[in-house]
Amino acid sequence: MRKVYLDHSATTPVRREVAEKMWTYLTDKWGNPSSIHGVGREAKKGIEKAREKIAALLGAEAREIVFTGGGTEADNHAIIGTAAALGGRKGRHIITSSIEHHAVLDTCEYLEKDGFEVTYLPVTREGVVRIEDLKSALRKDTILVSIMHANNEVGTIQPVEDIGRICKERGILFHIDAVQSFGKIPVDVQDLNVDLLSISAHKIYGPKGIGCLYIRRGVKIDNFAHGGAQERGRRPGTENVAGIVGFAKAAELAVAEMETEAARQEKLRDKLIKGLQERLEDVELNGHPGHLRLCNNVNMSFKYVEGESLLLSLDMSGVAASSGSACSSGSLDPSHVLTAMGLPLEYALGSVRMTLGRDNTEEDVDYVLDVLPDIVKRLRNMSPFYKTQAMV
Amino acid sequence: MRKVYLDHSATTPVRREVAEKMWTYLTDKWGNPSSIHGVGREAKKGIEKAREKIAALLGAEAREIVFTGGGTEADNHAIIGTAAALGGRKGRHIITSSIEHHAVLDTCEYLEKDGFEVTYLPVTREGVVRIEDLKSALRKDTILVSIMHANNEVGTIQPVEDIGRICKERGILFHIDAVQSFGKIPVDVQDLNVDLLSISAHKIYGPKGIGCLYIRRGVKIDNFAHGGAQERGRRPGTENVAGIVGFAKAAELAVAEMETEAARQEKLRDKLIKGLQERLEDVELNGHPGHLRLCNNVNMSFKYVEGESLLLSLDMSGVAASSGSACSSGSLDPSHVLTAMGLPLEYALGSVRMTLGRDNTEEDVDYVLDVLPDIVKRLRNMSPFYKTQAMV
Amino acid sequence: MYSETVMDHFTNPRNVGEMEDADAVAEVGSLACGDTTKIFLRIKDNIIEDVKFKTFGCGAAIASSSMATELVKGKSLEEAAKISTQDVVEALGGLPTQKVHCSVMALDALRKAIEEYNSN
Amino acid sequence: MYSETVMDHFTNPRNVGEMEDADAVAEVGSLACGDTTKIFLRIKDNIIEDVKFKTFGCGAAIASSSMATELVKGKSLEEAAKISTQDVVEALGGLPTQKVHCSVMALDALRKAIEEYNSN
Ligand SMILES: Cc1ncc(COP(=O)(O)O)c(C=O)c1O
Ligand SMILES: Cc1ncc(COP(=O)(O)O)c(C=O)c1O
Repeated sequence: MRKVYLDHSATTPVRREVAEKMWTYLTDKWGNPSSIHGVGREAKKGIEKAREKIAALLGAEAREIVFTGGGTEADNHAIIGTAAALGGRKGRHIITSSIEHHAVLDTCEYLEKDGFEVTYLPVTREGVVRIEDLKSALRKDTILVSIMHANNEVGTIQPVEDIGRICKERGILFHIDAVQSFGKIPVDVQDLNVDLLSISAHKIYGPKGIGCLYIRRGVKIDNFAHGGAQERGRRPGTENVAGIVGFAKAAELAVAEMETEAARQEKLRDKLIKGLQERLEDVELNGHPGHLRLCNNVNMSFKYVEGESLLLSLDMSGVAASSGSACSSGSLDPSHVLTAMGLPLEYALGSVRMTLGRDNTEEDVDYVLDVLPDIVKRLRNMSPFYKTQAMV
Repeated sequence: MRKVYLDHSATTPVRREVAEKMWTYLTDKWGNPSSIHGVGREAKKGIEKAREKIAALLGAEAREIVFTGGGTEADNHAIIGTAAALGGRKGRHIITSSIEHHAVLDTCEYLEKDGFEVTYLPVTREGVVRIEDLKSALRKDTILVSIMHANNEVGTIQPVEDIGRICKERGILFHIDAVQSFGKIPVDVQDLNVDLLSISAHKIYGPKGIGCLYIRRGVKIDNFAHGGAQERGRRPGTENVAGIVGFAKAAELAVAEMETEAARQEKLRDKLIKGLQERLEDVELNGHPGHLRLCNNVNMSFKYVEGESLLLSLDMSGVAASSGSACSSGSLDPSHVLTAMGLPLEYALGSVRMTLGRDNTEEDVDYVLDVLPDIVKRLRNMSPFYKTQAMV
Repeated sequence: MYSETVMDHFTNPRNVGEMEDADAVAEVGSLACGDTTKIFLRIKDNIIEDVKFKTFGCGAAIASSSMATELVKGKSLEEAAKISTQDVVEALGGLPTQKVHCSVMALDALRKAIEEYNSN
Repeated sequence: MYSETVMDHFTNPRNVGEMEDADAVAEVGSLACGDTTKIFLRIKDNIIEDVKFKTFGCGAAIASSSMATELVKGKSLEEAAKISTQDVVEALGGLPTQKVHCSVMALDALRKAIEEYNSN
């Protein structure tokens, strides 16, 4: 049976070049970067080169990059670090959107319990934050705006440049969760006017458990964890050296191939979307239909069908997809993103996310177009909501 | 030139078996454990098996193990999680020792700024916490005792069983930082009467950037980070799958070989200590001289010599050692551990830590005994404090 | 995640469909809960001669409906009403803890249909 | 971490030792600061004819003492007093930022020795 992996927004296979780089740092250059002897200095050199590489790709300086244990830690660090640094002095109001990843949403909710006020901006039916909504939410005591660059479920790209400009004018810190956008669209911290920006390696063919937070020079936020003096005193704990060098390698390759890959995946994406729309009725494309959509994201709803049973059937046909974000799959609640976009429940429950990657081919898309419609029809015929044409 | 690595308490080389296991999970089973499709389920199986393995080695249940981004995060999670859960209700007093790792000390200091009171227990000249001191520090509002199992600088083993019993009697949560002890001496959560226990993989020939926190069933502490529902909702973020399976493999091998390795290293350790004491004057062994010392720890002070220049000279002779904990090397302050033990400044400044590992041989020890005395003599001859026998 | 039996009943659900001349019909659940099951029964001399179901729901829900309908077929109404969630889950070779609640729907619908049949 | 020149001066420090008949001697630093350097000067006709040092300190401190003594040898007292930390660090091919402060000791001791010599 053909195997088609269409869940690249959940995680990606580690590239061979990346795994090999990591192997070197696991088996050969395994020292502790904080040690002053030769074994340690080799490891130190590895992480400092990696830092420079990633900084350059973001238009940042090496000293502005802090390695973290992934995207979630970077988001927590940015938001809690800002709240701790400014909450006592400047204010206790934070603005984010209602379609953020749980790493941002749950952190904001945690701060609400701690006496912070959070405004969750609504989005349009296409999943885009409106600048007017942001403007009217801004307050004198707003200390942070945290908006994702591209959404993980529906792939919508947010107007982060404009948001960055507004925040800069008012002297409010701006954080971007760029976990899904980095490597797919340009991410330049100068263009974006951003103070804090999160990335995660495993979304760009790097290893899981490593990411980074960009902290603009001069921006003073508190540490998230406490301990040793690693990362210039900003993130304690012995560095995940193999992960860091693997991350940098993955980032380098992703950015180098970005333009050609994005164009290629966009074609596959549009073919898949159009193909499904042609083959099935009562189908809805979720997210933005045009230029504000990530090159690799297909998120569609099939009325009368429940998402998990659709995924399960796809899996049995060799197609790996997901429903909402991977970590909340298994729950029966409709996705908070689709709900915020105002999708009716019968569509929200029947959504499936298919996210393309560098390993996908046109044959993969043809295969999905071949198997998915039959699965949907089969499940619809089982559904008490669907008016069957013929009795089964 | 011979290369002798004597810094195993800073970090260890990743074992081949571990690196190979990781390779499989980087290149083949690279799925997201939260995904419901086949690729994800493979990864999920890997981490759940790893969890069972590590739990069994600790005498714990699988559900009591939470994987973290290393020992530092586990320590932060244990202490801040307890403070957040109990600080509002039960009390705001914490007891720890003055010779803890910075991951514990700095976290306690952070909590002090937040209104918690912390008692830092003194230690004996050998670096051991006194039970009487603990008892008299206990208060009605004490919510947590955090004591390390074995010290990272001088290798002293603490009376954690007794401390655990006392805490249990009084219903106070007890956390052990077992980062240095696990794999060298038995660590069983039932024997130790412990509620929370931290381990780190890179100290036992596993990868850096992964560790775990044992949380006894029924013990309710707050999360450290916020986001997805991974690790039964206790530690969000896509799991470092390759790191986790590597960690479990390393732990399994370390415990299997523990008894024979410990006996072998103990002999090397004693030969090294005695050899240096015989060859040099004004030498002090730091830590416990007998059964309360880790099998692999040699920490000695050479009067009239400054630690960094000694390390540098050793490094140039191919010997990798350290001074205090790796992360604070480079600072000129004497180690907080040696200071707490009451070591005079002239000894504290001239300390060097040599920590043995499974790759060290008797020839390694002979080599160090060959080169180290000459280095000390050379540096002493440069020292204005040392009464030279002859002019240089 | 799911046992082989679950996957078998999910892929090849038994008794799926509708019944034009059912003696009893009942539906439980709603879109708002995310799960819905409709049960159709043909009853003769107190025996469930035939049963059909339609389910909107996850894999566990569909497999449970399939298994529950298999278990009640040919049984008396009293016997059928006694079948428990436990029985269905066991017959399926187990279900993930967080999915057990999805297996109750078919039985609920079945009991509702029997009740209505009896009260007519 | 350290440049090749630093490592060379650390391993083979020039002018290390004491001087029995020094014209000027000075010591700066203390155990409490972790670093100490003692400088011995032989001065003739306002020229530093010979210089020796002893240092208790890190690699940077030892290498800086060695380099500083090299730089002042043969210089007049006025020229010697003008040598800056910057000069020593540059001659060493640079030092890690957090280590620059270790390089001032030798010059401090040297200036102190010159001052004392002049005030006698
Ligand atoms: C938008 C977004 N933010 C944050 C994260 C969290 O990243 P990580 O899994 O590396 O913790 C993810 C992915 O899970 C994501 O898609
Ligand atoms: C006693 C002790 N606790 C905690 C840590 C921190 O562990 P990690 O480096 O994995 O964060 C270390 C080692 O650095 C240690 O020796």
